Amino acid sequence: MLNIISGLIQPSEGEVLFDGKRVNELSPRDRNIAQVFQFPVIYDSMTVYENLAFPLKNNKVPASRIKVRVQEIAEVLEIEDKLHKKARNLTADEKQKVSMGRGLVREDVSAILFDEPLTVIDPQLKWKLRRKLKQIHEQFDITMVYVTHDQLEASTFADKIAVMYDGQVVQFGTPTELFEAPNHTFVGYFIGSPGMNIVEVERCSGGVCFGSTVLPLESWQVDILKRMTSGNLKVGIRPEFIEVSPISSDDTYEANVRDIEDLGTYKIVTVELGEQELKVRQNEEFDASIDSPIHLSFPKQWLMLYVDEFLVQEQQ
Amino acid sequence: MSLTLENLSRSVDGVDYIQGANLTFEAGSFNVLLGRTLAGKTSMMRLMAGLDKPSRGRLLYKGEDVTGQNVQRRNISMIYQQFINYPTLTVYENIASPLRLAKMSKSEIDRRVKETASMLRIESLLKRYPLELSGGQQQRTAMARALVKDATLVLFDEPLVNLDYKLREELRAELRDLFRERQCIAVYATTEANEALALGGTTTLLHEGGVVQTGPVMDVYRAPVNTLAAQLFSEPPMNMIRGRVTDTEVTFDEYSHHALTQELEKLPPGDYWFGIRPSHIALVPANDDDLEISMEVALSEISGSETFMHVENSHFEMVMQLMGVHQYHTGAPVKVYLPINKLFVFDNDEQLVHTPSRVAGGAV
Amino acid sequence: MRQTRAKNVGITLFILLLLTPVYWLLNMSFKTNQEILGGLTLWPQTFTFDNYAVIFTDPSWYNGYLNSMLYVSINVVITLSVALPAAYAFSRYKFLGDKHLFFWLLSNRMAPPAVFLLPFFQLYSSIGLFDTHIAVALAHCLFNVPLAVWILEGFMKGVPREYDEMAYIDGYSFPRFFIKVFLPMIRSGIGVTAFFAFMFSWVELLLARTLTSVDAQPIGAIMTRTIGASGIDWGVLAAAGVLTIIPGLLVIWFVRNHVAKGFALGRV
Amino acid sequence: MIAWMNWTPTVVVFFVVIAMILAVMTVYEIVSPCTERKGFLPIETTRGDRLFIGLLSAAYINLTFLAVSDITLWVALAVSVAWLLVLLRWG
Amino acid sequence: MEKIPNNRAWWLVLPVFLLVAFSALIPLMTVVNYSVQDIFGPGQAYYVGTEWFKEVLADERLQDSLIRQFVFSGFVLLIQIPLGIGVALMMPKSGVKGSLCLILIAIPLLIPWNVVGTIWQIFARGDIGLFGWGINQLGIDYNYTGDTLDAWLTVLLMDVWHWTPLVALLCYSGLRAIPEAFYQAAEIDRASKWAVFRYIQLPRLKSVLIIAVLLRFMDSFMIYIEPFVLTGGGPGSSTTFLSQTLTTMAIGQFDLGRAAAFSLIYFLIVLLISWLFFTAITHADKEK
Repeated sequence: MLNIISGLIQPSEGEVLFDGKRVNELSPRDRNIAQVFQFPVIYDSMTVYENLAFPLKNNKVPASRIKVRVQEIAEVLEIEDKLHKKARNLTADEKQKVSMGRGLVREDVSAILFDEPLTVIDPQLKWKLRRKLKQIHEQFDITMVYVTHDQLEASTFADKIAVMYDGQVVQFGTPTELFEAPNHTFVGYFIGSPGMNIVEVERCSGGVCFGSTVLPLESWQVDILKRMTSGNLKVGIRPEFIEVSPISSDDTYEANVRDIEDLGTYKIVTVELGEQELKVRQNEEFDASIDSPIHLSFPKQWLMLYVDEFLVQEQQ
Repeated sequence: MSLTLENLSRSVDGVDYIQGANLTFEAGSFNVLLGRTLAGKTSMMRLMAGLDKPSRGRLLYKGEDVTGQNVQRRNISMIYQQFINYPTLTVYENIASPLRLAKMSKSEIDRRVKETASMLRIESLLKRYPLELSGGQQQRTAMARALVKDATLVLFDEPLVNLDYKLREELRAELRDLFRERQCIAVYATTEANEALALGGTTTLLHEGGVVQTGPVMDVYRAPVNTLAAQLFSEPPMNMIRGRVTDTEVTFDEYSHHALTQELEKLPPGDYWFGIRPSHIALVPANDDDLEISMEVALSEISGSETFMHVENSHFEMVMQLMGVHQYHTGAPVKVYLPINKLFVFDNDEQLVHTPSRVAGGAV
Repeated sequence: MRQTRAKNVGITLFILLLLTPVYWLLNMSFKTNQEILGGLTLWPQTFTFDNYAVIFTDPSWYNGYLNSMLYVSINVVITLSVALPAAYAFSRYKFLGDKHLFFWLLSNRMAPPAVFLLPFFQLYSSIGLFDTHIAVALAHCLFNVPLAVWILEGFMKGVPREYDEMAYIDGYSFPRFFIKVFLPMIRSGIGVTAFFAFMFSWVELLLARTLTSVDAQPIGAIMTRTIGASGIDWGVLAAAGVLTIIPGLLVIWFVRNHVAKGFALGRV
Repeated sequence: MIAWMNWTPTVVVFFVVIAMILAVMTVYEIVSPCTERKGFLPIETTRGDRLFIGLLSAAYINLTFLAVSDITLWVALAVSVAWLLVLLRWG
Repeated sequence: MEKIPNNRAWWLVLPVFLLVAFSALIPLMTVVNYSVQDIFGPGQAYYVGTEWFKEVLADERLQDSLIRQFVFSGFVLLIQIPLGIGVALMMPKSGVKGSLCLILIAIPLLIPWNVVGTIWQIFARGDIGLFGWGINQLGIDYNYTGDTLDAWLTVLLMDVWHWTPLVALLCYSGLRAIPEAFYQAAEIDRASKWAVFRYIQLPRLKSVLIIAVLLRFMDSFMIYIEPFVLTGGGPGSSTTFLSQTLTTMAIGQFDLGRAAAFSLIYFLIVLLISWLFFTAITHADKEK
């Protein structure tokens, strides 16, 4: 995908548009983009300064401007004291900073593409670099495309995230949308830790059911369901949105606590509702004993209905 | 049946890798070594495995000195960060290889390979070669090979680092279940605090070759012995604030004054470090005596189901961890609330002097 | 795209130039001596296999090939069997004098055989190995073993030590691990090393000629016999030359897929 | 068996001395292993490296004396030994 | 990779050590013995001290062949290294064409050295060789058996033909080891072809090039068989290189003492140069 945007690979179908212009046939050098790779790609015989100046020189930027620009980027990336070191003697994360710097240094780029750039970085440093990138993004205001399998990384920078599944974009939305209304069961599973509870269900009167449990649905959902023929029905609800109360009431379901995982800041409770296992996320003060009953409720606005893996949405 | 490290040290060419470690691992226990890169986790595991010889100290197994014993004669297995499998053997042969070397009967080998493979859900891959598999499958193969021989000591050296986070979540959960019933000693090294919490068992914090703290995971988490332990075992790192306690009030960074209440009254006057976990800072007050501070948003990071918000003002810089997705723009003013009853207090030597009662016991 | 074409033209041209002298040899080997000496012809006018027939029927000719192949094979076997464990030691362990030993080995690769000719002759004569295949094979070890250790060490360094440890933990003994697990992992390194050992042993003549007289005489030495009373027998000489190229071609065909990697001696 | 090697006392002494130096260095190395260090030579060296450099330069010193002067080689030898010691100590 | 200190590794090295010591040390000791004696025949030898060395160092014939040798090796490197790099850059990156190129280019390397000499002996002759005939047809008077310069150029050309493939193949494998990402990055940075070569390919070829230079220097330094077959060292002694001078001295004239003394000086030169190269290589390895 990234390589199609940058032009390193030709798409077999469809168009790539930059600012509305078709660029399919343009080679990467004519597309005005920068790319940062998974592993630091640096010119190791040059100094850090020369590395950063390289794309500018190739673009015939005047020498005085190069100097200013390199200094600027080096400051942002906090490598200004290393400018005159040979690039090969840097540590892995410094190298990656340099290679990011080479992407950022050009002022005329229409987009910067990142291909999992933080894979090689130590977890402690990832925090810092992520923050740095976010700041850079806000400071320079350019289009960035970021590829990652790490959801935290994804949502840190992104205004919008495209979730890819099987070579297809299944949802393109803000982090909030991805979290609150995942468009596809894969998005539900992939975004969030733990992922969404997804349960296979069947049609029942007024809603759907699994085992002996009946889940009532909104009327518009029922309407849509009537028009659909597919039998592949699923409902999803995020562990965060399942409510727990100690007492039974009309809209609660009795479930059995199987396991409680204490993760310090929160707890993940595994419960059994009929035959179905569900994960419930509770804060650290939650307490219950294993094999004891608790009462769950599923707020309707968080209960998502999926037909053929895709979300059923209310028509406007 | 336990493994004891007695004043174990290792140094090569004047560089100390492990300094006088004293630890005991019980059979059937799951132990996590938590520390940053180069904290000595791998060195310690290699000493325990017998791959390296300690410069000083002894290694006792069931009370017997096994310090110099050959690796082949110990019944251990190890799983590496890289996916190490025999590339020239099929998955089946990979898993079978320790058993073949133990001269087990063919049918017994077949039974155990199949059993272990199905436990790790790779039974459909047995005829393939490791390099044809995905990273997760390769690591499952490595685990199967380690588990198939019923080792008395199983060592994991950051086995999940190179996998993506959903797979990590899955395998972590499987691991916990796999070891629940086993009578072996499992030792697991990781750099991530969350992983240690998710795996449970006993946690040992390592830093620069030394043991900082050891104990059941929740004990260590709730009562870190010093600021170092608190920082190591908190992700994002615990927020630290300088403060002074006088007879009547506590002052944070000579800026925010607060009347002494509750447990803090017991502290003798003086300078302290106050620590608060990112998850305990809130945007809404939970108690009347919560400390209110006006800050500005520096960055808000959203991880699927939670938000890490970096806030700052001229005096403080803090990270807070919020449930759910919250989008704030950089520079937006916010009021944050620090619950006084969840503050950890460390003295000037950075030793823990006060554990917040609200957090220590767990239950409300 | 224009650039690719320029490159293709360039490389084709280079290969053509490279092959012309070889073609000329081939061309001559199918000519009669009259035609060779009679004037320049670009291809054989009277195509003949006679020159080859001479070589294949005369035992003193074809024995030369057999001798060469025999000592080269012995050399490859010896080289590999001693170099493998040594390269393993160099790639895995630090030991007393390792660097100096390594350099000393390499310096033998660089020592000109001319320096050693006479002592070699006397050494092998004194232990009764003169004019045997094994003598030539051993002598060629002088430069092949250091090279083999060097190449193999490069390849072995590329195998993470975790593999060794895992095998020990699994219960492998060292020899078993080495043969069953380790060697298959560096197959291509071994292939390339064998190729280099073959090549340098096959093309070397100075030592081979000095250490043999009749029984183990290499083909290269026999070729000088084409100078008879009536001058040089060019046709037979060319045919003999062509035949010396063939074994090399076969060997490189077998290892062609590993060669690119191996030519860097595992050191890139 | 070794008659063809034409041994002479001088050469025997020469090789015995070399062998002894190597043996002494080996024992020394076992007793107290040395680490790389940087002296006046442009590269980091170990004790063994310095010995090698010393021996090689000793050979060149002797050859130079032979080539350009008629002074007895004992002088060249003395210079070489002095140079070797300097190298080992400060190189 | 961190190496483990373990002196028992010596057992693994021992076979190599013994084998090479047998082939290298005993002859070396013998040569040292010869170099201090005047030998007339078996059992007839007189101790002469350092006389041979003194003579050899003053011998103009030897000095000449030494200088000739350095000039020759210099030219060999000057031509073959750039040419080899150029060929490597032109070779197809992979596929059937790639391996075909590889095999064809490797052919000269696999030809026994005396056959190489023979091939060129024929090829360069004015009457029956394509090359010599062609040059003569162009109106240039060329005769490698008679003219010093022609002989020189022919030997050089033969060496270029014979050994450039080695340099090319070394560089080719070096180039293949450069990850694709570097080219992509350069493409995106809009680097010119020259910049790609100068800043990506050349720096990454460094370690292979050191090996190439080392091997080429050493092998050209001990070149013997090929010029011997081609020109016999002539005309005069214009193409008589070190090894040949030495071999003639030791075997042809049975001047053992002088030859031995000369061998030792020769050996010392080689030792010094190879040490310099070796140090360069190990330092290049370390930097990585």
